[in-house]
Amino acid sequence: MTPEELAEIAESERVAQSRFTQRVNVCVAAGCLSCQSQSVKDALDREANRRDIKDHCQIKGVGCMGLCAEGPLVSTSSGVLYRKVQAENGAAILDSLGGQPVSHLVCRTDTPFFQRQKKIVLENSGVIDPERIEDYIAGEGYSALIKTLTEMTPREVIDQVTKSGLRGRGGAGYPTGLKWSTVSKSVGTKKYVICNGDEGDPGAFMDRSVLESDPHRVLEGMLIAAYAVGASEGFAYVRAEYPLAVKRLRTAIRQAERVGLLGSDICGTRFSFRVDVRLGAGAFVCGEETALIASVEGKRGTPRPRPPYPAMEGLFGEPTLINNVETFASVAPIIRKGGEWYAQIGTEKSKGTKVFALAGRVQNTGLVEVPMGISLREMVFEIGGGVPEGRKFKAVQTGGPSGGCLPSDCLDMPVDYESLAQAGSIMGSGGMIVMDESSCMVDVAKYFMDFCMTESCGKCIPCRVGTYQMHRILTAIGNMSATQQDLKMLEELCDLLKHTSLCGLGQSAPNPVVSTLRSFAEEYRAHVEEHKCPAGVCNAQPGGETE
Amino acid sequence: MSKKRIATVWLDGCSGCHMSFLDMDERLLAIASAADLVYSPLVDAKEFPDNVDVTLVEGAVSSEEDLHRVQIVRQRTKTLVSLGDCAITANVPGMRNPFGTIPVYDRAYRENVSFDPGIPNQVVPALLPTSRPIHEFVPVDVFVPGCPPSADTIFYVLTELLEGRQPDLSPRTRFGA
Amino acid sequence: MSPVASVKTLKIDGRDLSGRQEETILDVARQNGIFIPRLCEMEGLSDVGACRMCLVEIKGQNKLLPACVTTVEEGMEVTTNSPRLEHYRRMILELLFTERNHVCSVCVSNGHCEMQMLGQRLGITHVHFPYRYPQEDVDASHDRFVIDHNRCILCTRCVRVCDEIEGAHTWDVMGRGINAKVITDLNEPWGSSETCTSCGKCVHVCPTGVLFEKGRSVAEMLKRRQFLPYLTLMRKENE
Amino acid sequence: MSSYVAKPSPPNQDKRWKLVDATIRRQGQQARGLIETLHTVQEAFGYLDQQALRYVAMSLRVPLSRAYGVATFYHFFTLKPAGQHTCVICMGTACYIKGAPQLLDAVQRDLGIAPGETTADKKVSLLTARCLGSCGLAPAVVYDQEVAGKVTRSDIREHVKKWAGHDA
Repeated sequence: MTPEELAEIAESERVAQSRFTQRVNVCVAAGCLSCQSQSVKDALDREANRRDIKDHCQIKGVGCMGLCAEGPLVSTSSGVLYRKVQAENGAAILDSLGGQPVSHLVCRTDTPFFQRQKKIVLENSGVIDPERIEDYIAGEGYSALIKTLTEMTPREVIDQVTKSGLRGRGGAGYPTGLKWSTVSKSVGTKKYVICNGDEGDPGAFMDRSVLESDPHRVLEGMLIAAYAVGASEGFAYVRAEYPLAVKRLRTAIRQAERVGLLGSDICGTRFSFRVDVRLGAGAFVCGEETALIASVEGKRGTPRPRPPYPAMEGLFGEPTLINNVETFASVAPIIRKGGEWYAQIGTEKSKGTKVFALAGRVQNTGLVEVPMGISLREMVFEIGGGVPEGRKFKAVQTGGPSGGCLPSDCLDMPVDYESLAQAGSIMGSGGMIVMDESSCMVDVAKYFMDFCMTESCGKCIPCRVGTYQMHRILTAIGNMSATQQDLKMLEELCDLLKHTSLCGLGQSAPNPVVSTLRSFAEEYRAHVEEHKCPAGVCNAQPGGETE
Repeated sequence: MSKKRIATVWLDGCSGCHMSFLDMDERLLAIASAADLVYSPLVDAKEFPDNVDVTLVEGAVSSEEDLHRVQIVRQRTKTLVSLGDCAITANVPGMRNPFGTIPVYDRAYRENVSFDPGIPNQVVPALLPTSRPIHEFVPVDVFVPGCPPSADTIFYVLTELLEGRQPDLSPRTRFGA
Repeated sequence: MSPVASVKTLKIDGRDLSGRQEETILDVARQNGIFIPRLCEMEGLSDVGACRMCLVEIKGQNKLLPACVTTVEEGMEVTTNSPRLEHYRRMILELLFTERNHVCSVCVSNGHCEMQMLGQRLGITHVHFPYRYPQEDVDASHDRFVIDHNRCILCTRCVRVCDEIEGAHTWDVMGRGINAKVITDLNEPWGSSETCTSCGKCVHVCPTGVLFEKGRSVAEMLKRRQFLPYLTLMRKENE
Repeated sequence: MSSYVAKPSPPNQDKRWKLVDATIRRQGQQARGLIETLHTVQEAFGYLDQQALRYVAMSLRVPLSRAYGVATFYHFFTLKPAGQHTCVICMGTACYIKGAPQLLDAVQRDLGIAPGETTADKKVSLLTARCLGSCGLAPAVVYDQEVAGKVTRSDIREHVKKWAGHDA
């Protein structure tokens, strides 16, 4: 593959696409697929064949359009978005092309949910066919890779990433440029790049969506990183629970290999890079770098003490760069448009955009990408459309089991790494779960502690036994059988785990408890002293109807 | 100064701690000159009296009766001492805990009984689901581990407490000592 | 590299000491008679940093670091004991006591147990967290040895000695979290293990009474460990 | 040295071992391929039994105890055969606060089994998942391989009842 060949592919794809005067895009990412969007697409295909309009009307499967709550989603070349489309609506939608939209299916896009977003990582999601490399290439795909390989030195690539201010999107927010620079300076017989797609936070589905909607973008990011740090082999570690993401990523790898964007002597340079997919197997702790490495090596995913850091001694003892899916997905646009462009977006210390998975008790559940620094209030009430059924907002949970619950007085806080940490939570990978008054915060804390207890690898004592003891106490509080001493013990354990656990999972396991103890102390008190659950969740008789 | 009032109580244990208590031998006389033993399996008092200064409790809390007794002891005692591993860790009585009460009853009253096997429903106090340390039910002031704690240790603890000092146990005894 | 450059000087508990750059804080402390508690670490085996007993404070660092895996650095100021460290160590050990069924009074290692001794040293006279009392197995299927999981603290010394010194890798850990457990082969009875050489190294590195020789009664199991530094030394000589 | 142990032959004539062998080859018969190979075994046979673990361990030159340790560390692997049908209830945060516990409770009562168990007639296995990533459609359930969103108690009971058939 030479730059010229790539341009040729792009050009011929553009020509091919320009023949279509009409287009219907059907979301075939996991969210809409679970609402039978495949049958919608099949119906549209059949109908288009029957009408024999396929020469000028394209029915295209695309990635996530964001508003998962309203799926299956369909968009058309006339700029209309349809929601909750059923197979039987196919004909009506085809009829409407170029004419009046099918009014009862129209989904308004002039709402904050669509207008407030700024799409960089998700720029192709819902637009291109994730299973065709040509579609990706036609939209400037792999042009950033060509630019790095032909015009830039590794040092210049790292400089751009550093200038962009991009920070790790997996949770901790470590500066990406610094990480790349460290790996590039490390000495080894071989270097590796690992893409962490072990999205284990319950309530987060950004990585899944990116892999399902635009897998080549992740590969391109990995390739650019590999060139910058001098790596020749990469692994994409993806949860086995995401079969569609795995399938599309594997397809993308095969396609990239076929056109020579992966393999030896890429673009006629001496740069070679191979990527293999590794399946996660259901262990949250594998999101931790050293555990992830152990897992890629085929071992039990238990973390080891750092240093040595993976950047120095990682996979098979060699220098290894590990970034998360969204981080890699942010790289190509940064190279195309420059680090300074990216750095203009966001806040002083948190640059660029962040993808969030909005879920829970909020009207518009789905995937959104917003500039850093947007307020929580805008996220929940404008983009999210507020709490449904006229209920009262109670808290928003960010950062999954390592994060915290932010109460209403945090709503005007900007969403960036520092502010969230200061408020007792973390950015995390981007799960944002809204809770209303029907949630009991003790129960929520217990839920997360159950998670941490089950996901503890068992290597270090504070996490292995401490999470068990904390879960026991939270269960006792929920059963109204806890005492003040139990509460004291709970706080003691929070402190112990934070300071003595071996890895991040154990160190941050107390966060949901600490943050709810801080903001919702009254609820704990009611359980312990009055034996009452204000939300009516704990000790409630099971059997209440869902929804 | 009036004599201090001390007591000893025997819950679920083997009485080894009480044997160790008796092993103080002639030093018992020294204790007796400083305090009255107002209640103990070793003396003839039916009811646990009020205003006890120091009570040594041997054994784990294993039955409803144990629980009731330790609560009364707590109410009527200034300084409650958990004496020995059973009182502190449930020790040997606690070894039934992983199995639940039914196999315990079966072993004691069915499997090993040739005459009229059957689980008694009166006289024998009902077992709690698990046998547990005293401090999980009532606050404990001093912990004297050991199985049993040596006579020297018990003597030391009592002398210190009778003279109003807090004994420092860890250099002198340990779990299983 | 010149030999001089590889020597680091540091302070441990206010004492000026030196160590080679590949040595850990624990190594240097041990050479100088400074006690740092540990349960998983053992000289001659690889280090895992799992028990967290050897956490120490380092001046200028917010984080507590495990002495067994932290290598010495020039100018480092280490504190091996403080009220804070003692508090954490006590809590960790208490948690360990609650995890399984540690009944010292009936244990073969009573009086020779590292965990029991450490408890005493840290002044633990009772455990303020509730005990779990789980149901754990005893496997006496081996001709010469017994494993009693009730006393296991998952230090993984047996796993490491079997893999690193004996080379059999009969032992490993199964499951995770509170349900983790050491196993032989495919979680089969030890006595039927195809890979076990019955060398007994695991028995002797075990810090508590989990692994012991058949026929030993309460307090009778003394562990012999002189073989470990000897084997390590002989291997190095022959390299 | 490493050639002392020849690669064993598959435990039996079952054709599915060919898939397993393909993965073993692709992983260069190296220990690092353990998890990938176990994935293939589970995909082919539905679960990992002793025989399979032994075969994989021997083929990749992995100690038996390590293979078992890995197989039991990752919750995606199962050492017991699943029922004819599987019902996976997502217990991710979004699903949890939108009523997944009530769904689980209903199915548990209807089937009389706990999560991770299979009905006595081997018809239905009940499982829970940490998060399916279908949070936008909470609460989510996977019936066999199909994901369903916004599931209600009556939905799930009906679906599972169909599987359990007349003897439920």
